[in-house]
Amino acid sequence: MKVVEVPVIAREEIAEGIFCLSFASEEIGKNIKPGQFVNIRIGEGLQPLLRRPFSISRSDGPVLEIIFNVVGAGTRILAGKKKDDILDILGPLGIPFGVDGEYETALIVAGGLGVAPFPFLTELLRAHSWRIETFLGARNAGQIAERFLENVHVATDDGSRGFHGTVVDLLDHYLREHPPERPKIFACGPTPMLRALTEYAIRTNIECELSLEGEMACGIGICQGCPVERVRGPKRYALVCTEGPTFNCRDVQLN
Amino acid sequence: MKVVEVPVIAREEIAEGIFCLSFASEEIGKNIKPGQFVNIRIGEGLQPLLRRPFSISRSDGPVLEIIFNVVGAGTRILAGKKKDDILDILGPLGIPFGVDGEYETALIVAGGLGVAPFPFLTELLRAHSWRIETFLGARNAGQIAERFLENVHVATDDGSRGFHGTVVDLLDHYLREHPPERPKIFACGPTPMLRALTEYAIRTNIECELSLEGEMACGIGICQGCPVERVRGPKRYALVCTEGPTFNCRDVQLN
Amino acid sequence: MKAGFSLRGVEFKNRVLVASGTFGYGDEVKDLVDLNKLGGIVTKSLSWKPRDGNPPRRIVETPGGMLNSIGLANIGVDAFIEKKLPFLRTLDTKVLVNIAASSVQEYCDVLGVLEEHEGIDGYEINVSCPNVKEGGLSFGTDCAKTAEITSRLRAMTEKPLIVKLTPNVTHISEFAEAVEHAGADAVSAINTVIGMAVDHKSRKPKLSTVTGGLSGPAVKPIALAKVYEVAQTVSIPILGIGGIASMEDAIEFMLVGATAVQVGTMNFVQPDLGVRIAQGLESFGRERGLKDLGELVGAIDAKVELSVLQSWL
Amino acid sequence: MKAGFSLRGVEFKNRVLVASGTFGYGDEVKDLVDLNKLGGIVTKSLSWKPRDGNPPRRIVETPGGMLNSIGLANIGVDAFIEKKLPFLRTLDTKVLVNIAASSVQEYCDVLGVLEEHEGIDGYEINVSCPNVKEGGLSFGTDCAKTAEITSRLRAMTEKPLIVKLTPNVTHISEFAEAVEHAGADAVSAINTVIGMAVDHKSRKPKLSTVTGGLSGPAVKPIALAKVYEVAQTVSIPILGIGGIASMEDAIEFMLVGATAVQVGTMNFVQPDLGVRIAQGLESFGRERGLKDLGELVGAIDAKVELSVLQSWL
Ligand SMILES: Cc1cc2nc3c(=O)[nH]c(=O)nc-3n(C[C@H](O)[C@H](O)[C@H](O)COP(=O)(O)OP(=O)(O)OC[C@H]3O[C@@H](n4cnc5c(N)ncnc54)[C@H](O)[C@@H]3O)c2cc1C
Ligand SMILES: Cc1cc2nc3c(=O)[nH]c(=O)nc-3n(C[C@H](O)[C@H](O)[C@H](O)COP(=O)(O)OP(=O)(O)OC[C@H]3O[C@@H](n4cnc5c(N)ncnc54)[C@H](O)[C@@H]3O)c2cc1C
Ligand SMILES: Cc1cc2nc3c(=O)[nH]c(=O)nc-3n(C[C@H](O)[C@H](O)[C@H](O)COP(=O)(O)O)c2cc1C
Ligand SMILES: Cc1cc2nc3c(=O)[nH]c(=O)nc-3n(C[C@H](O)[C@H](O)[C@H](O)COP(=O)(O)O)c2cc1C
Ligand code: FES
Ligand code: FES
Repeated sequence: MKVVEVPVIAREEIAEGIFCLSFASEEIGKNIKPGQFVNIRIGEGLQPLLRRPFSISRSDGPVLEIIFNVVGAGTRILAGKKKDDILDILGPLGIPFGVDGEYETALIVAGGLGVAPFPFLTELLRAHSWRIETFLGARNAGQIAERFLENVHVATDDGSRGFHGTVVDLLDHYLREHPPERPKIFACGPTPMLRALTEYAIRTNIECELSLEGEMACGIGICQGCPVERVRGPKRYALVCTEGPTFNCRDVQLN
Repeated sequence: MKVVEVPVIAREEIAEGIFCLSFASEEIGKNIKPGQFVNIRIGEGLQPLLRRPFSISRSDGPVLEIIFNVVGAGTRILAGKKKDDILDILGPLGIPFGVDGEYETALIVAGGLGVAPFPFLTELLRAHSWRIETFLGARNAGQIAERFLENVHVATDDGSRGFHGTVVDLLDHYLREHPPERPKIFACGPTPMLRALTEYAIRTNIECELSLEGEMACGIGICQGCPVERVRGPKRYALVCTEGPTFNCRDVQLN
Repeated sequence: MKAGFSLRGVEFKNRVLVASGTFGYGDEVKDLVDLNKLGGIVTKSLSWKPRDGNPPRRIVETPGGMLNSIGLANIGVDAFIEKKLPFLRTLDTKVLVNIAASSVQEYCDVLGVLEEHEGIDGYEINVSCPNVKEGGLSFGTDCAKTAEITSRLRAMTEKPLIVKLTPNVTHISEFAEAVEHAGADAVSAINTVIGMAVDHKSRKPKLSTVTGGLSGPAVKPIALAKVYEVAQTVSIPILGIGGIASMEDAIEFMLVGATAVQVGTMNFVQPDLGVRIAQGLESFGRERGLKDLGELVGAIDAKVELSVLQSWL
Repeated sequence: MKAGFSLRGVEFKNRVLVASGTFGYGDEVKDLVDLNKLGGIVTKSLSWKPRDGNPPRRIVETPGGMLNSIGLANIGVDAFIEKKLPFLRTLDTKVLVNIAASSVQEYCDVLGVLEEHEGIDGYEINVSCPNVKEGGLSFGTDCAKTAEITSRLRAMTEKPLIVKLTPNVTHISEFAEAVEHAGADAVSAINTVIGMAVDHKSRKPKLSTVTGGLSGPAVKPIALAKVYEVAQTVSIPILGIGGIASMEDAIEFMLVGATAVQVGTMNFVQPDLGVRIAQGLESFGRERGLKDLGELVGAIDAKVELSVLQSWL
């Protein structure tokens, strides 16, 4: 865990309204694992005041990438960053995806910008010789960011590409026809999607790890601002920033 | 008085740390007179929250120029504006310099960025066939912005150029050797300079008009935030934004 | 869709007013703003005699807000009637005159004179003024005095009487209740929050009066909490004020219980903001299929009874 | 140059501490911050039993600040002693344990347990807690209760006892006076300001508890005014808190009367800010030729007696 100030290497719009920023940090690059995130201070001023968390989307030695869309003031400013602008980055943070255990097939399920952490995870899974099937949901065809993913299946809300419906339904359809070998689901996306997926995973008895997003003030466990309700365990809440953002879907209660 | 949103035409660094921004507005350009100012909203956000006032430094039809140096957050952001960035400008505001009356010689006295309104004034005075002598004070030679001025005499605090001392002393020296014909002083600069100049003008019985600067919230007379103490008249305070920024030096008390 | 609201029979065409002290007497900005599109104009506070106001410096920008210490500089009630009211009378919007005073009697005197003139639609009473008899302590932090002012003025007028509450008290709802009982038709909340700024170089306070009043977006969360607290307590309408900078902000105030809102500090940045918000609300209401913007008032969906007013932070 | 200060015989190496609830128990950030360079660490508030805290959402960013409604989530005093204190003991900085409770007895119980353990340099008492016996009204807005807690705890410890005041009262100086008389060694000010945020789309409060506590740069002007008010009234030291984001901010608090400062919200943005400010103050003092940074305390040059606490805004 370090704070680094590093220049933007490149900024790219990789799909409709979806931006990719890359930067380099030896310290963060050598330690970070798929599923972990960084907390970025966007500008010195008051707006935004707090850092903003982003998953690392790809990692190539010291070179790291994030992808995001504009949802508020912070991401708007971030989208306007240019090569050589300085970013103040705190990371790596959080618990990475679990890739140990007797699994063979990775079922990656992403809704919208939930796709962010999966190029990085895909690389790792490939190195461990998993079979990978990737299910992407988006509002429409323009918003599919499928770079660096494997065996991509698409669902869109408006049917403009692939399956017309939710990504969880798509997954269900696919698995009915292609029963997976020792599967594990890795998922990230909007809460309603994660809730539906959790139900599905429990019903079909598939292991499933979620990466959660939620407001954070610090990202490092000092504010207690990012609770998620636990289903089991001694404490009522876990902190998304230090005990997550990745959680076994059976451990958390999404409200 | 209008609010316009117009693009930056050009940004230039005209002296050490002194920037010039130009933009065009028919509405403001056709009405504005030397000594008047505009109130600029620097960015949509919270920082800065309030508009910032700037004198118009030159006017060529619709094309207007301001010059400024970086003193805080607002001017820092302004200095970073580029061609085609949009400025939100409210103007023209305030009372212009008075150029009527039986005068022949203009003695322009400026300290630091107080030089801002004088290129515009110089043009008008020239059109009215005044003789113009300009006295510029600055910390050092690098900070003299003498563009578009006439008969420039320089004083620097460090003696790196021209007279070594204050601009008021320089004026005094000059006038002792060159007694002026029907003179009027036009001045703008830091308060201590304006105070010294007021004393001098009263002592030597020269007409003198000051352009004052001070914190403003609105620039249009609705906040009552910009008082300057009056020496005479029924009210104790005048508003710099609507009753100034130009004042007869005999009317105001600078604290 | 119904955009307006009424107060003691006076109809306001929409729910966006401009706040006292942030819009002069209206005439200063007539070239910039279509005044007839405002729900109403609240004048700068008027006192019996003209007031010079405080020495400079009166204004300091702070993070997300500003401090002011204007000292209620105003032209006094007579000059208002002579020089400002004739213009205000020509407008097709409601005019609320804000009154400030340093004794109960002065409040009555000012209102008494105003009552004799046409063109005033109601009064807003600024109680954040020093009570000279009590060593300068603010009326607005003294519940009994606030109620006394209200009932004295209530007896004098049939026009809408609005009392403007200060947030600088432990329980603002006590004050709201007191003025409701004393006959106020509405309360407005909030006035500025006491604050201070220091120049670390000169070691002097930035404001000539040491402390001043904080306003602007920085205080919006405080104002929302105060309006919410008041709305839980009284049934008279609330005019919500504090940091409003957008239509969304106005909706937030209505949801927590404000019948209408007043735009303050942000007028300095965008003098026509009130008009834009009023227009925005109108489109919003139509798009959402509302019959009356009043459906938003108090419509917050706050099931949780737990409020940190009574809980662990 | 002397950078530190002392409180009841405990020497703090410099005047910059980190505020309760904004720095965990210190160990969370040991890789990011050289903890030994802080003047002191104030722990997250501890209660008798562990507390889960409030449901999400607990955090909202606001203009220039943030709202929180953490609900004093903490591990409880026993787990603190077992799991956190051993690490804190290894540090070369002062450790102040902040105590929160819902009854006078609980304050005493927590302090009583802590008194039996080494490595605690003093206590900060968070009185912004709901008094369950009084329907949940905050102790911190009840002057008599605040004094009672202070004197009860005073009788139990010879260590520095600091009472942390809430700004959500009409006259904070009354509370400062009361705790001074009850034996507190210092006060800290301010805790968070009550505020609220609303999601205009869902019509719900953003925080699960409806209202929450406002902090960050937005509240700095309020905090400076409160510290100034307290400094005019009591002679015990004040720890100034509220929106501190730079060395200049720290100096401003000292000028208005704070003996030392605590960095809060801005730790979330820059965890080593406290260390940087401490170092900045040291260079500042040396460059200015000060013999003791204490020369800044209360050194504001406020000749004007007029304060809007007692004047027209
Ligand atoms: C561990 C983690 C990893 C993340 N990774 C990515 C990523 O790789 N790519 C990406 O685009 N986004 C990611 N997010 C979400 C991202 O942090 C938010 O979109 C961002 O903070 C919004 O900032 P803003 O200033 O633009 O919007 P704001 O103005 O702060 O908020 C705009 C809207 O977004 C919501 N929002 C704000 N912060 C969050 C948040 N942390 N999580 C969810 N919603 C939020 C607000 O409630 C509001 O409705 C991640 C969040 C977390 C917690
Ligand atoms: C009528 C008028 C015309 C002006 N014309 C020019 C001009 O042509 N060129 C130019 O460079 N500047 C001019 N100024 C000053 C300019 O407005 C300020 O420098 C600017 O507002 C500072 O903004 P900031 O955000 O960068 O600094 P801030 O962070 O707001 O302040 C930095 C420092 O500057 C001081 N300051 C802030 N506002 C003013 C102000 N209005 N006047 C004086 N000091 C201030 C502050 O007290 C502080 O010490 C003019 C001011 C007025 C009132
Ligand atoms: C410069 C200034 C002057 C003000 N003058 C008055 C006044 O004369 N009377 C009054 O009742 N309120 C006055 N106020 C308070 C505002 O009407 C309003 O209640 C407060 O600023 C909060 O709203 P805002 O955050 O939108 O500005 C003034 C506020 C400012 C900023
Ligand atoms: C997330 C958060 C949690 C806090 N928790 C506590 C707490 O447990 N006990 C306490 O006394 N103060 C707590 N505070 C208040 C701070 O210690 C501080 O008094 C306040 O935030 C003002 O300072 P700031 O503006 O620098 O943050 C908390 C503040 C925040 C933002
Ligand atoms: S974001 Fe601060 S504890 Fe998780
Ligand atoms: S700046 Fe508002 S009245 Fe002059």
